[in-house]
Amino acid sequence: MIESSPLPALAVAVPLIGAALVAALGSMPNVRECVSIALALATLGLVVSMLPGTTDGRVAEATLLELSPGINLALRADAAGMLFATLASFLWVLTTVYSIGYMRGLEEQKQSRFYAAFALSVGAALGVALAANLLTFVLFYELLTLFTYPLVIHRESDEAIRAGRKYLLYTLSGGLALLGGTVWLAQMGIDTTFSEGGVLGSLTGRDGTVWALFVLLAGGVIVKAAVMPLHSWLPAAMVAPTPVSALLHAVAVVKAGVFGVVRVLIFVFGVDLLRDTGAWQVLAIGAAATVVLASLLALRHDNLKRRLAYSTVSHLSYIVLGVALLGPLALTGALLHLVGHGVTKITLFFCAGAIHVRTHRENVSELDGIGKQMPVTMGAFALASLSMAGIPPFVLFASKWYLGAGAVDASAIAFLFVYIAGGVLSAGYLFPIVARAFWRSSPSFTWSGWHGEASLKMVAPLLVTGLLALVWGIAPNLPFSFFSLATQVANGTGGGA
Amino acid sequence: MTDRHDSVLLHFVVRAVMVPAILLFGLYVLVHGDASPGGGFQAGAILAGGLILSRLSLSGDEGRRLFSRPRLVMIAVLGMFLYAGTGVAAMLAGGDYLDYGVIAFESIDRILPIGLGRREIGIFIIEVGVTLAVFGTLALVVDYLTEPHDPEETEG
Amino acid sequence: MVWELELALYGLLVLTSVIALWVRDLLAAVASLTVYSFIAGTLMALMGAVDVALTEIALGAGVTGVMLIGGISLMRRRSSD
Amino acid sequence: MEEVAARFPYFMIAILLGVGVWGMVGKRSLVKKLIGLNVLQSAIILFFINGSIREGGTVPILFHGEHGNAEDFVNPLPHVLMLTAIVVAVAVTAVALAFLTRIYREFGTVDEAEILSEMERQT
Amino acid sequence: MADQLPALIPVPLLVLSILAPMVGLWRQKLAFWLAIATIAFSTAMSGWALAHVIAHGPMTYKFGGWEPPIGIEYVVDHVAAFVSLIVMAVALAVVVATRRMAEQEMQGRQGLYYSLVLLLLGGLTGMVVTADLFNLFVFLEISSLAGYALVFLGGRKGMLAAYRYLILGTLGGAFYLLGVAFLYFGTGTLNMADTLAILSASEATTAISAGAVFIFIGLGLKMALVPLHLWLPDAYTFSPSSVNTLIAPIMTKVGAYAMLRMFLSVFPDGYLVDEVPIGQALVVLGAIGVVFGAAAAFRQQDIRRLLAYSSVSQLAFIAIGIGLATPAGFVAALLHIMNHALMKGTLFLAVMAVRMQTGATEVPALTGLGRRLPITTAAFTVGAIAMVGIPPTAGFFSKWYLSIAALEQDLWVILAVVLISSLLSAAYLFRVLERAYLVHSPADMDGTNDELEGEARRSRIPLLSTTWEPKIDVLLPLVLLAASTILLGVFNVAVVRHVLEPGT
Amino acid sequence: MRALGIMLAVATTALFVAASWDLPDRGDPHAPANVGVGPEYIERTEEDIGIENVVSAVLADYRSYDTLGETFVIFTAGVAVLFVLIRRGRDDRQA
Repeated sequence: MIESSPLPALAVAVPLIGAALVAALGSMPNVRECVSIALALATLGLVVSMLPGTTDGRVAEATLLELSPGINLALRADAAGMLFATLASFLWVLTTVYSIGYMRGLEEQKQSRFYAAFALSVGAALGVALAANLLTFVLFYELLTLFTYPLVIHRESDEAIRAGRKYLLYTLSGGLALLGGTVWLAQMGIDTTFSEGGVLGSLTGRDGTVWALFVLLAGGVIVKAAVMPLHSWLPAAMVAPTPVSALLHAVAVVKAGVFGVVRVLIFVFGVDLLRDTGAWQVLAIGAAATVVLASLLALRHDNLKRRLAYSTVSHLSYIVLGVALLGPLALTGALLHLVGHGVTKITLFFCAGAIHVRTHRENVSELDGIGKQMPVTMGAFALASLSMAGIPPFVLFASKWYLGAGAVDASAIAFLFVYIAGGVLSAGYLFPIVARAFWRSSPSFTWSGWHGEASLKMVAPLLVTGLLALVWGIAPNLPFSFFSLATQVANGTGGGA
Repeated sequence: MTDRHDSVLLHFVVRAVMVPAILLFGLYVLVHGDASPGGGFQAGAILAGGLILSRLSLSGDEGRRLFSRPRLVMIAVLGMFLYAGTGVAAMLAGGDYLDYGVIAFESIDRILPIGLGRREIGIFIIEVGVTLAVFGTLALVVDYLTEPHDPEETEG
Repeated sequence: MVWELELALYGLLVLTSVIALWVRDLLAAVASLTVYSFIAGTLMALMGAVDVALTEIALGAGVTGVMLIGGISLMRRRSSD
Repeated sequence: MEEVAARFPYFMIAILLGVGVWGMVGKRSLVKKLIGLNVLQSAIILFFINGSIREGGTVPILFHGEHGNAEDFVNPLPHVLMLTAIVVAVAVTAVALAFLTRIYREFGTVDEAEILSEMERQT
Repeated sequence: MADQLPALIPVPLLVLSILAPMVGLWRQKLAFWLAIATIAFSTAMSGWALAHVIAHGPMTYKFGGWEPPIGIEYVVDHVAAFVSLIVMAVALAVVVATRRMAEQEMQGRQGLYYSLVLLLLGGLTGMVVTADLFNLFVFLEISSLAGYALVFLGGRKGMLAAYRYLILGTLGGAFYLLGVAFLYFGTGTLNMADTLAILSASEATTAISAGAVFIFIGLGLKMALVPLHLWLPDAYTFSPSSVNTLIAPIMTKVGAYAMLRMFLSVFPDGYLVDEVPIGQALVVLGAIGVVFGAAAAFRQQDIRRLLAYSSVSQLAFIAIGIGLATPAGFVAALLHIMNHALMKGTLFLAVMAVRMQTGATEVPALTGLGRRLPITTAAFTVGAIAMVGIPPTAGFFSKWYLSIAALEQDLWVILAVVLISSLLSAAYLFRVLERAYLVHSPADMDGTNDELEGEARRSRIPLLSTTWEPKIDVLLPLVLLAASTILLGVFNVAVVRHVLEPGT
Repeated sequence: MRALGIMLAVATTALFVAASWDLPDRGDPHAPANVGVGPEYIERTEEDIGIENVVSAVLADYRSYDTLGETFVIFTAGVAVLFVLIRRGRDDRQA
């Protein structure tokens, strides 16, 4: 049941408009940061206020204006969208608190631009989450690219500029491919309002057209989802400040890409159509290869943030693979993984940032014994590592369970082994860090002076997210009913399995 | 051009015969444009030609004083206004732009009874306007084009 | 109208136009262009367009010629091509 | 022969058009470009006037008070248009010459290639 | 007064242009106020005409009271009112904003300058509203002559650029006239509606098709369609700043509009595609031009030249829309005429403001601009983003409509061209933005950007350490133009539904 | 440049020859131009306007707006020439 409501529009508008306020308050850092937190909380409140309705099946929708004759700018709080929107707005609150500590700790330049772009990015991400049709989705998807660009190049070094160019090249190309597909659908007169069974039923039997559309649309979204070989912008973008990496990798950009895969595959093409044409297999194989290859690459990197970046590439493909399997179990797993990976990976990045602020170290090999210096931070890191490896009862165990079950369900046992291999490799590239931190002290190197924990503003968020990785593993419905939402989406769409 | 010695014959021929003849011809072309070939453009061009001829061939010509540059600008502007203004007058009189039929030209005919219709008077007025505009503009243009260049003066 | 005469005039037109573009002496070129315009005016008069002929001769040959001569009188007379 | 008699002006005009375009594009001297432009304009004017002819028609000037009979006169409309076109040609020539005067004062030449090399030298 | 509306758009501009030199003779500064009042009046009339047309349908106007085809007719339909409003509104903003720049550049000749500006605009609006093929030529020549003269005063290089512009522009005018000759000999009329009726009723002949080809070449030169664009980059780069800011957004658009008129109301439906392949030529040349212009823009160091090549690319978009010869294509072309006028107006105005404040025109000299002129740079950014076509700016929707129109005819190549050109535009515009926002001025560089710093030093333009935003008379039009690129993007459906669809 | 000029010249000539092949014969009384609006001017001038020279009648009345435009072309040229050639300082008064 769809009911008209201004809430979805407000949820997107508050951060977008608030960004101007943040930028205007540049001369008063304290007020600016209070406003940032207030914005984040207000947005979270708006999103959460729509949750009960969505779980009850009363979907709020806001139609704003016509973008093109017959196609509206419309926002809708359906289950899948709410899942992503809640995650994004919730993590935004934590990231904002963390950013304040981080940016002040490092005395970074141009902080107003940073907070403003941050707010804009979250607004665009919420737009992506709540978009009710493909054109609205494309609009926010492109805006997300644009708004995150200043964050990627925040350092303004040559390396950052090069990374920014690469980032723009990849994501704009993806956006354009998506636009190409959208235009085509609009020209054929197909209403692209997302619907649970897909909207391309009329194309059944026209395999060539479906394949071409699949290449354009899925190709467009998997760029942001960093499926190999379209992933290389993501490690490059690691030059950005750590809160940005946290946002990019856990919340906004890559999740928008993955979420786009859900939207395109399930809500545009529809399960039945993809199964008929077999287009899902290509994507599934590509994603499976990415899971393994990216994990192997992560093993080789000494730079902590790069290692995490490749880990992200790998885990995003878990989700893409889960969606591509087209079954309700796999889809539930994919959506849970989207949430679980968000909260887990953001913990890891928060930790990396905290370490950087306190010690200015970025390489894994330099972290011997740091666990004694920063026990809380490294404790959270350990929790998140356990979650990444899929150890029960952490959240990513639950999602992998469903993903694996989905693979079995789709009679594609090979992919089950991919998931298992991915888990083992995750353990392989994360556990050594934990081990170094706690059980090893470097003989050739002594810590000069007591570093201690980072400021409370940084430690509190990472502790919260680290613990959430555990809590959501046990009770995924607390407090945002993620599990209900995921199953609601899966049951609504994959029912034909 | 100031140091040129005018021959008496040239002086006489140009000033007493050619220039008046050309100017007269120009006026004839203008006035008889309704019945014979010619009209404003030709008349303006011929008049300008006469002026230019006298300027090119004679030094210290009074034509230069009579038709100084500001005056030529004035003449051109006056001609343009005569034409465009007739159109506006038609608009004010309630017709379409340049619709002479609606302007009450009868009063002109009463002062100067030559038995012309409204449209004929309108045509004549705009032909005069064209003549003035073309004459002023062309004379001015040629005047500027033939102006010798002082090397000391630098252009910005 | 005698078409042979017309043909001859057209021939002269082509000739003068080519000369105007060919000769390196700019004054000669301008003179040739003036002749060209004059012949064109004559042709127009032959075809019954006396108004146009008068204009072409007054403006096209006369004024243009005077302006061109005025303009090039300030320049080097020889053209490079 | 008849065919040629009826058609040859068009061929001649075609040649004149070609000469004009050649002058405008192919000549390096800016003055020659202007001359080419005038040739081109005159050729177009001649073309229009050629189209105004009517077999047995004469100059479109009536006798006083006569009702004009269309068969007796050539078509006056192209004449009117071409009066305008001639004026346009003269106007363009005037502006072009003003440009040339300034260009010559600035560069001391009106040859396109020389001006370009002069500009290269200066910068 | 409503029945006089069509004439009230161009005629005041022309009539008061006569007055401007005289006023300038008396008081230089008054010429500006005369010009601005006249332009504002014509803009208001265009707006009123558009409202009137939307409410009551197209208007016709008979000059001298003579019925067409005996007399000359003006027709103000949706499209004409729309384009004339765009032209006049952009011109109004630009003329206000360039006042002080013009004072500087046109010292001692402001009266003549504003007279030429009024003549230019009068010629352009006359071309827009006329329904007579020959009248179009006359107004084309008025606007062109004014344009040549305005371009000329941009210094040494501007002289040759203006002369070449004059030669090629006149060649274009001559070819158009030749085309009109063939049309007239084939139909016996000069009125557009009449021509359309006669051509619809009769068979196609070689003469008329050849006339169409001549008109195509002539107008192609005017709208700078590749490969007839040769005059454009120099004319835009080397003309005075106040002039290129004015002509870049509007002049070529009117050429494109005239081309569109041929498709809409001179030749019968499908004639220019089926009988003579002009539509196809426009599409092919447009596709080449889009890519060529963008690629050439990428290599430019001078920002005005960069924008000039980007104009070549964007005009090619309009050409594609026209060449598709379908209502959807026309809508896309017209929308892009509007959008491009606004975007280019914003960009050139921002560049002018930068030049006014810092003297910089080369890309390396723009280093650190975002800090020194934040509002100007922000406006430039908006224009650039619109040019790339990121939603919801206006530029995105032109691409959207054009792609849909192209796909209607299964022209996949065009879709690819549209998408690739977006990427190329992003490449050359973000190059500028990067420079403007990211790299600090050499004074506070910490040595991490040796390469960039050296480049900035090599461009001999002094980098001022303290510069500030231009005054409000420049900023306000700039911000308004930039805001309108976003607003008209968001509300494009209103434009399309009420103005463009009824008009095509 | 030179080769381009010759090529374009030949192309123009060829295009024009091809195009004019199809034109009505010169002076053909039934050609569209000779049955269209052209003759109408001759028929109407005496009644409408009452002057003898039909060309003048068309120029100054039926199509007077064209003629206005044409006068503006000349005017534009004049303004343009002044704009380009006026000297700063000496001729300041003239603009």
